[in-house]
Amino acid sequence: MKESPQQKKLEDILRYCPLVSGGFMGEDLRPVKEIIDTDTHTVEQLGYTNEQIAERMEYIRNEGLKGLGSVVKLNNGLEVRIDDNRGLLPSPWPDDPHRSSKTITFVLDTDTGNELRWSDLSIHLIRAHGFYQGHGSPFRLNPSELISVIFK
Amino acid sequence: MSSNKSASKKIILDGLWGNNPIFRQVLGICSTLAVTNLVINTAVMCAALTLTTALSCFTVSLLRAYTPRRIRMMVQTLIIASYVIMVDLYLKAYWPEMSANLGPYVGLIITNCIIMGRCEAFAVANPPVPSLVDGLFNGLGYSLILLAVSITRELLGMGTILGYPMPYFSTLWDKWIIMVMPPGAFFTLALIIWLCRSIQTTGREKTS
Amino acid sequence: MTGLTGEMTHALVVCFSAIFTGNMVLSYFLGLCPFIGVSREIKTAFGLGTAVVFVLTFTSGINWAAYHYILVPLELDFFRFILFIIIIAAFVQFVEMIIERFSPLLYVNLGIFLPLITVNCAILGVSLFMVIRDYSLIVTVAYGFGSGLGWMLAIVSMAGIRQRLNESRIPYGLQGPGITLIIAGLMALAFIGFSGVLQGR
Amino acid sequence: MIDILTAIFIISSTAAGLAAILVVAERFFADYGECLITINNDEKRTVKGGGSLLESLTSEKIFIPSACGGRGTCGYCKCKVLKGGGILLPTEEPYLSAEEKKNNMRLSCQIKIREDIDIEIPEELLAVKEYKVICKKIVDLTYDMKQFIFSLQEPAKISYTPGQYVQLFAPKYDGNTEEVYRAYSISSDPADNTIVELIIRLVPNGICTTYCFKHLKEGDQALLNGPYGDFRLTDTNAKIIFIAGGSGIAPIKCMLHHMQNITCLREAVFYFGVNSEKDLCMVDTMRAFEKTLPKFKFVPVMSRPEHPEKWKGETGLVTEAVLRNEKNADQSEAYLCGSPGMIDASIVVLKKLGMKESNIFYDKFS
Repeated sequence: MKESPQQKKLEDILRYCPLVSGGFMGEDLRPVKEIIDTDTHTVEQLGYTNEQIAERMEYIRNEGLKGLGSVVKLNNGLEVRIDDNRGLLPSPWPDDPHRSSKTITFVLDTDTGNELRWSDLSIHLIRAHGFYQGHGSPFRLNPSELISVIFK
Repeated sequence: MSSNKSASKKIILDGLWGNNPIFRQVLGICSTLAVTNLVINTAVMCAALTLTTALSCFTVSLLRAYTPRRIRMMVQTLIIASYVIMVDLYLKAYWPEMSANLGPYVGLIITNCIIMGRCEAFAVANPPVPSLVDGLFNGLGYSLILLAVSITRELLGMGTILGYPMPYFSTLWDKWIIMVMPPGAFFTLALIIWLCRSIQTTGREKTS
Repeated sequence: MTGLTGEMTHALVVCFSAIFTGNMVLSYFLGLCPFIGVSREIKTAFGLGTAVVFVLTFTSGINWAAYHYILVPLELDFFRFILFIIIIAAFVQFVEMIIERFSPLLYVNLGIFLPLITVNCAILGVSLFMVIRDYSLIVTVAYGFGSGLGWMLAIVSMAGIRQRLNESRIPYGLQGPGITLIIAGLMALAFIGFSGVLQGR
Repeated sequence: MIDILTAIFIISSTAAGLAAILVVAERFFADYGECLITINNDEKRTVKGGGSLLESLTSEKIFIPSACGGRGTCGYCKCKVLKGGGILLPTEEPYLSAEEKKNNMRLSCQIKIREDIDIEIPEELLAVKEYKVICKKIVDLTYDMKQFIFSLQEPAKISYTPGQYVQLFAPKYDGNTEEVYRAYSISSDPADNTIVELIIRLVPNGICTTYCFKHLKEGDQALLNGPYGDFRLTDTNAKIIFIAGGSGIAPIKCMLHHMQNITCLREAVFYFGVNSEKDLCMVDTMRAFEKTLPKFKFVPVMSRPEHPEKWKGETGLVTEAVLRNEKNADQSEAYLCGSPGMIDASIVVLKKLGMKESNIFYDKFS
């Protein structure tokens, strides 16, 4: 697809980004806009919006933060652990100055045994751009799986 | 041998379906869509394009070690242009009225994005034979879609295929003039892209 | 004098028809790849459109001169493809250098689109049409300017329509190129409405 | 035959002519000549024009922090440009607040050097040097924390104040296509200025930590630059409360070495928060400090001990332990080092104990 220079710059940053090892795209060859459209489409089909998902992820992260690194049990059978690190991660989007702290949230759904992990940057990318990252990226969140875990 | 057999199998499948130039990469639609109102024009155009893509990719990957990085694009354009001129001269010599029909569009194969795209994405970094296979099957993948477009347009618009009147379409069917005019090409291509992408994602949904 | 005014009116007619009746992208399908790929926001579409108008106007003039003063006297007519492509590529590279050197703001708004234009079919298409229709210099430049303006008009209005479509729900298979082609089809239908107005040949 | 030759000659000569025009134009346009960069109007450096300000400064061994490799998306490489920076570009717009735009801060990776330029950068950045080092020793502290001791090669000595950090260079390796710098606090004894010791905790999918844990071996060459940061001990003799978690122990160990060297008699207590026994480390070094520094107390706090019966020390969160043991803290100072979450929680507790905000120092690597 012929893309505008700004789109090409975004694509280049997300694929070879020095912020997270392996970049944000894994080995997904589809253009960014298409990945976003597909994921937003699945989210809409399940009756949620990116904003609701981001808010719920933030709520779970804040609950886990109270444990300062140890496991926190939520009422609906979710176990949350926060792995906090120093330093800030800037957002890869070219005109987006937002910075998120290097906090990684590990969520274990005790009933189904599903284990998910996301960083603060993942929450921001979902809220601001609807980007759940490409297949194969270490922090890829499958919308349907994510919704089944966080909205238990 | 088996590894490069599966490798070339992947290239073939990518060219035809996985990474199809029309509905996946969305490249190179310009010069051929204009002539899709007649199947014969499209067939000649697609044959010319497939030939040019295959040979250009082959030559570019032959010279890939010697072309300096700075003028890489210029060298590729010159290689493609020389093949297109050969095709143009061949058509002028052996099939003058087709060359007149196609008008400037044969020359426009030079700037067709799919050829430059394949040279830039594949031929520059791969040995000659796989590049030839890649160029050939990308051209074929491209031609299949555009032949489908032209068959639909000619059948609905004029009731004929390759000029021969079709049984039902040339008699009872009142011709859709829109199919002969440019908007018809846009609508037909859009519908075919929609069809192919839906088939592809439902397929991919099951596997992923 | 009348020869000149005749020329001018012919140039105006050709320019006007290149914008509406014989639009580069909507009736000749030229420059379709960037038209589908780069028409998501009005700002980028406008930047690319202006760059295309600028490049088209100058390259059609230069190509006309090169064709009539180099190729025709030496009967090297079939070399016109290579010559036009080299001239377009060199011209775009040269202009990009000038803009980058002298005006950083213009470079950020216009200059970054120039590499995208070197491989654009519309630019070569206009030069080839100019040869087939055998226009004089003034008419060629008017034709170049008109088709550039027509291309820009098409991509900016497409960007406007697509920006409004951001919130609407489009079936998955049709997102991206599919819906753009349908809108282009509808725009082509609209532009056919102009066909009775002017038939600049 | 003749016209084939003339044809080829004509086409190649026009192509060559155009190519020549382009090359000459490139030489003429892209050549901005020598430009003078004046830094904090005393340092003067002449560089070849045309490159970005960030690249030119790095080539002059002046290191401005940057995380996105000069692509203009991290906004770390801000600096004040007094003269010669050209107009503010749209790509810099989102990263500068209105106030920063007023006293003309700019993104140094987006500015192209076209003429002489005056800039102003924090003084400490001028003291930053690049050090070629050899990784002398790697010690496993816990299952996910290692101690790396680097001996300096060129230049051979480093001078830093305890609490500062350096940036370690992670080169390309399989699975990582970009060269990056990552910040780690120095934990070695400042008296011995020929070595630099870092304590690094493995971050899942972190570029630099994966490099250190999987690819860096003893005897390998590495690259450091620094020192950075203004996290340091004040020279009052108020009581000190150290609070750290995980790899946050590094700058505090460095400060304790420093206090030991100048036999400082300030009262100090160090609350070290860990999850369980397997995260506890450096207990013997800290006990040694308790012997040499009479008024120093080391208090490890374990939130989820695996064998509660064996563990005698404090339990629960490190912030709860501080609340239990410290009474009024309005006369003392606090030094916090560790995860942003822990630092914020500690600040709340210290304020409850009456400590003034100005006496709380922390290094969140912002």
